[in-house]
Amino acid sequence: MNLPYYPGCTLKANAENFEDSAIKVMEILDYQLNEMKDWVCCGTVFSMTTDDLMLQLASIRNLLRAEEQNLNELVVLCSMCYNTLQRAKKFITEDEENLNKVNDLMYKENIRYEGTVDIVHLLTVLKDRVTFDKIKEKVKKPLSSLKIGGYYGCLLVRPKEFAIDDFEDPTIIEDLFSSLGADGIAFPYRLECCGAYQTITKKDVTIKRTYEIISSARRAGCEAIVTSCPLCAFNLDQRQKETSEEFVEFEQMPVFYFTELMSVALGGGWNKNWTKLHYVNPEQILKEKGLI
Amino acid sequence: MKEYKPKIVCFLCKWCTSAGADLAGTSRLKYPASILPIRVMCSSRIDPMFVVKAFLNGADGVFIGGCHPGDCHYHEGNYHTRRRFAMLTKVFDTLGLESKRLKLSWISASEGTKFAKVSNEYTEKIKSYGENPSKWNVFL
Amino acid sequence: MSYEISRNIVKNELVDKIEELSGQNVFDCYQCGTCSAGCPVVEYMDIMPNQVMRLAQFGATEDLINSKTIWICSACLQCSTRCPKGIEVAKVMEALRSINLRKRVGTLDPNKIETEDLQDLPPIALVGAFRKLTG
Amino acid sequence: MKRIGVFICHCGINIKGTVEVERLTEELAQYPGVAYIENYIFMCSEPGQKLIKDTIIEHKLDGVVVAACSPTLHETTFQDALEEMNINRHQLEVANIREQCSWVHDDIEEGTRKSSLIIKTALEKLKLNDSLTPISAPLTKRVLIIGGGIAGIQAALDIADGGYEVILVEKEPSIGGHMIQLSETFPTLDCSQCIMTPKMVAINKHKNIKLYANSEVESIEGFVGNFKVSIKRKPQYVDPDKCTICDDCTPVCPVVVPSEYDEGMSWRKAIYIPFPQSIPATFTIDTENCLGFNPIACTKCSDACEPDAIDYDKKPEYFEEEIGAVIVATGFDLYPVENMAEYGYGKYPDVLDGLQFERILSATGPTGGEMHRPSDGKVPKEIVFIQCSGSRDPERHLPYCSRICCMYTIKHAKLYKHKVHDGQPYIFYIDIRSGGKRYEEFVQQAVSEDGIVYFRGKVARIYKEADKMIVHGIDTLTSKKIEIKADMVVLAMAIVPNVSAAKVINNLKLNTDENGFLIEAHPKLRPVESLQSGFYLAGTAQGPKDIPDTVSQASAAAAKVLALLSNDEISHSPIVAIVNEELCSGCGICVSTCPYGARELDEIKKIATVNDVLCEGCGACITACPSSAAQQKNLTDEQIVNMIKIYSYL
Ligand SMILES: Cc1cc2nc3c(=O)[nH]c(=O)nc-3n(C[C@H](O)[C@H](O)[C@H](O)COP(=O)(O)OP(=O)(O)OC[C@H]3O[C@@H](n4cnc5c(N)ncnc54)[C@H](O)[C@@H]3O)c2cc1C
Ligand SMILES: Cc1cc2nc3c(=O)[nH]c(=O)nc-3n(C[C@H](O)[C@H](O)[C@H](O)COP(=O)(O)OP(=O)(O)OC[C@H]3O[C@@H](n4cnc5c(N)ncnc54)[C@H](O)[C@@H]3O)c2cc1C
Ligand code: SF4
Ligand code: SF4
Ligand code: SF4
Ligand code: SF4
Ligand code: SF4
Ligand code: SF4
Ligand code: SF4
Ligand code: SF4
Repeated sequence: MNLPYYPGCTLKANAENFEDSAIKVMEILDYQLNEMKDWVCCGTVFSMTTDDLMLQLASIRNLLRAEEQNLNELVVLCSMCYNTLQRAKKFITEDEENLNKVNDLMYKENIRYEGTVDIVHLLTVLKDRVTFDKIKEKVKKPLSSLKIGGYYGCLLVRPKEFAIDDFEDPTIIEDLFSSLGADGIAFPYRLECCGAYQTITKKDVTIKRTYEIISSARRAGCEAIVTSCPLCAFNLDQRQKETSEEFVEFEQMPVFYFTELMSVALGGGWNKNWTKLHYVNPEQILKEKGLI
Repeated sequence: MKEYKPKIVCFLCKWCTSAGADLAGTSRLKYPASILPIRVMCSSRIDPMFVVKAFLNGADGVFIGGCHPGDCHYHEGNYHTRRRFAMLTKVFDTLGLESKRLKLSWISASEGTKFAKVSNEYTEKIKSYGENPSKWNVFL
Repeated sequence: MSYEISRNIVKNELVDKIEELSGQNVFDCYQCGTCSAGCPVVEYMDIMPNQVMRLAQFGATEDLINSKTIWICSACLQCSTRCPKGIEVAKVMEALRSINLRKRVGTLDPNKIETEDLQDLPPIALVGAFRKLTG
Repeated sequence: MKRIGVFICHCGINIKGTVEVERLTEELAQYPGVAYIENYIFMCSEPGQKLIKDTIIEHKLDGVVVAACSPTLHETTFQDALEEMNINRHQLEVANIREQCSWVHDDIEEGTRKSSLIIKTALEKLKLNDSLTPISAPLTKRVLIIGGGIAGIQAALDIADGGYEVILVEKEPSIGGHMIQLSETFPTLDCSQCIMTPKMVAINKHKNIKLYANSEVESIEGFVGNFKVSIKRKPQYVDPDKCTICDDCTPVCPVVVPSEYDEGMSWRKAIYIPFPQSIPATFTIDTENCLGFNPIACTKCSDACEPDAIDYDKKPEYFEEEIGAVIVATGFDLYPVENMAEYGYGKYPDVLDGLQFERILSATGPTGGEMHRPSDGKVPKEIVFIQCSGSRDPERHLPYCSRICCMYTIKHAKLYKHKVHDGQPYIFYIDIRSGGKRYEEFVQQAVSEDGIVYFRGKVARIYKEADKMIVHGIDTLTSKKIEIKADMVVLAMAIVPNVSAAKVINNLKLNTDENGFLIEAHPKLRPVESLQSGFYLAGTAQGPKDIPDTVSQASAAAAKVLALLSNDEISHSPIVAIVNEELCSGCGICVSTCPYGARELDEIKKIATVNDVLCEGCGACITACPSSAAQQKNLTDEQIVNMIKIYSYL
């Protein structure tokens, strides 16, 4: 089955492992992720002021392209793209005035945007269409005895109208990992912000966040963290370097994209190239558990 | 130019909608003075003939307010109203009257805000239709 | 020093601007503090999210525009999600940033980004920070 | 033609602010039928009424229009004034120019014009009003009370002491409501059971009180003074006359169920008595859990029962009672902790609601009054109370203040401190509402004597880590983010109307507000009556309140009922349907339309008749009649059409 797919910038740069593993996993599950044509950056962060129409144009341009290509949905991997595209879509479709303004601004594009494209996160596809039962059947190497903490961060659950699951107590990642044979642990800080883009100007803030989030996972018994956002992955993984310098007692923990571990479980294996995109060695725990 | 101010005859049942309208007042909510109330015991007292009379005499809209289905003070009066209203809408079109100028709404005694909201919205709607044309061409 | 107040200060233009840009009514806030209690970065802030709302209620806009808080907020929406009055505090933060940014006042100096970071940083971090923190 | 006097009220500036009363007076003086017109500052005041009365004589009026507030407020006041002057009370019409005019419009021009129209419709109606005399009907001097909490109990005792018979219906196997679950009660810390059980016993003993426990009201038919109520008594399977309360049955019963009385924190058997002081004092089998039903798999209790009190074949019993008035006292429930996402959706065993904590505090509770937490029995040393849980949160929960939780929370903290001397209670609050008599003193004393720490601010989230609840709160007074590793958390959950009462209230067509609480006839001046005649309200079914307020309201409702029953007969509104015998074709449509069975076909004359006493005056039959033979007294088609004409021609 074909799924139109929007990658976003980061999956083509620091998060190739995310895209690569996702495509592989979906193939195993008999789905083909077809990259849409002519996509541009999603705009990354949603602008929240009432008059910031111009700043939503990047996101909207993607929706428009998708409409041009007669796609009725876009599957998204990166939580940030998911969030921004959803909110931008609402911003214009909810308010006719905004919609008209956008169409005026984009008159060169020769198409009127109608707001028909649905934005879907890959996790939702896995849960609702592929179904976790089906995934369970396809498991080749159960992740038994691996204790996984699903990290949702902000963008999968807030604002609540776009939450992919309960916004205070989601279990979709835990459920997915249970179906892969792992022990999915709902650790307390799984919805707490990692500091996001503040990692650039306020490194100290993100280091402390990383410390608190990983420690919370550690206390809850997690051995690894999974995420679906390259920025969360950066803060929670790469920033562990500085975190270890700052907090002597800090114990590092590997951070995966959920699709990487799915690949291992579903027989897609581990790709050596993925390793170098991680800071905390991801292979060690997999070896320990006899998964690679 | 003088702003067009429609005349809207409103039949309000004593137990729910009229009490709701009183609550809108007690809460000092605002709505246009086009809303002209007639209090009846129950919405089922409203004879379709009254509505037709109102239009032929020049009303621009007729609003009927009753208790929510299941909440009628007289148990089932508003079910009669609902049926009659549906019938009325049909008859209106055959008579050449504009059924879009009719409004039926269930508003309880606690829904002062809803009363004000419906009054505002309905007046705006009637304004957008302009004056009731049937008062110029009496045909019955 | 006491803060002298009058009706011109309470109803100042900047408050209007904040309300307009954020789409929020600052007088909806009843100071329950839920926003601050759940904010992940409140410990770095000079005024807490609930105080942002409070200061806006009596027009202390200088304090708001010059606060560190608005630059520390990471737009995580935790405050907006939990506010019992449905106030989107994150939008108020964004409005305050916006007012500064439109005057070209920002807090991100691209020259100060560590080169080591520049190689590793995902594009979304850079673009995100530029958009939230520069004019 | 009638000589009508028109009196326009200023209501201070409430009307005058938007309506030019002087201009209106001048304009309407010209209107046909107006014999006299006047305006005055407060029509409902003594001088206002005197003005009407004097004018009636001076100008020989035979009809009066008062243009003032909603007729629900003062219609009877003015009708009485007319009657004093020997004018029939139906020669009065009230034009509502306040609630439905001056208060909802700002524009003086429009307000004045609309007032003029409203007054004219009242004039047109009045012109065709007949003088009517109230229909009198017999009055049944018995009262039904629904709900046996403290509200229902107090009202029952007051009325029974007044010499009238009371039918008390309680859905649970025992009366007592929530008050019997409480430990000690603010502000004096009386033991709840100690002050409650004597009243419960009094109910049982009173010769004027008939108690239907484990029963529900199925329907109420009729009208004030003459209701018929059907009551269903669910089978208890234990004959109360035979049961000796020996308690030989429970030890043998193999089924354990969470106890309702202990809010799920202890266990009871499928055959049980809710609590030792239950009234009526008898055991009940809970069919949902008992194994003895269908197919018969267990008869252990019956085998153990010496007096042979158990009968599995008992069927529900149905009763009919005639009554004259009803008091609704169905009480409250707590908003479920399961609704609180931020506090763990009720999944953490040591996050409790207020009633569960009352049971832990209570000497008759699951821990015998000792402070142990449910998960592991540990004595909690760090305890957090969170006020306004679910209340004052229009966005996610309920918009209103639950009014009693500030007080019971400080009580909880104090009682806790008395049990755990080295423990520390913390309370998160937004405001402290302690407006009752000696309430503020109670709060301040607890804070200073027991060292209870209040944090001003709400808790955003509770995380569970190991056996601790990590509470993330704030103190907005000091700008400190607070984190407490608590052993136990008590949520002061919002008060909501009793869930199982909704069905009954709906059947009775009583008005409720958007939150499900019963609406009183007037929030200040008729707080214990329903708008529906014959129905009275008491206790938390009408809104959150504590015991002193509940008891005051219950006694007030009882007083109202006693006043009603002191009449010899009841007068019924004469605004009823009539039949024009000339026009009636005997089609019978009206008979099937009438919801009250007030219409009958006279088989001999082949025309329809109306039973005045049963007719409630809804008017449904009038609209239904194809021959225009049916009319409503003082609200005839002609009157309504004349009113329509006023509004339509402008
Ligand atoms: C945790 C907590 C602590 C409190 N502490 C104090 C305190 O210290 N001091 C104080 O003054 N107040 C206190 N209160 C308040 C007090 O409990 C209430 O004011 C009081 O119980 C209200 O009594 P009620 O009769 O209105 O309602 P309830 O006690 O709820 O009684 C209602 C009765 O009606 C019955 N019923 C419901 N529906 C039906 C039906 N359809 N048919 C028949 N019967 C029905 C119910 O079973 C129940 O028996 C506290 C409340 C809570 C929650
Ligand atoms: C500024 C203010 C604003 C208020 N606003 C509101 C409001 O908006 N809503 C609201 O619900 N409540 C309001 N209230 C409260 C309201 O006024 C009271 O609840 C109410 O008036 C109390 O009535 P009462 O009969 O108990 O006392 P009172 O009104 O004081 O009446 C007592 C009467 O007894 C008479 N009297 C006293 N001693 C004797 C004696 N020895 N012999 C004979 N007669 C005697 C007095 O002369 C007086 O007429 C307000 C109160 C105040 C002060
Ligand atoms: S949560 Fe909302 S109401 Fe509470 S202090 Fe913050 S903004 Fe104000
Ligand atoms: S959006 Fe900003 S202010 Fe609100 S909780 Fe997140 S970081 Fe704090
Ligand atoms: S009669 Fe009604 S309108 Fe007039 S003063 Fe009294 S309350 Fe006010
Ligand atoms: S054994 Fe029989 S008599 Fe004794 S308590 Fe049980 S039911 Fe009553
Ligand atoms: S018959 Fe029912 S109540 Fe009696 S012992 Fe058996 S399970 Fe218990
Ligand atoms: S009584 Fe106190 S705790 Fe309860 S809702 Fe009101 S303010 Fe909150
Ligand atoms: S008005 Fe007619 S339908 Fe209504 S109660 Fe009376 S007789 Fe019955
Ligand atoms: S509906 Fe009218 S005509 Fe028919 S029986 Fe009744 S009163 Fe007579």
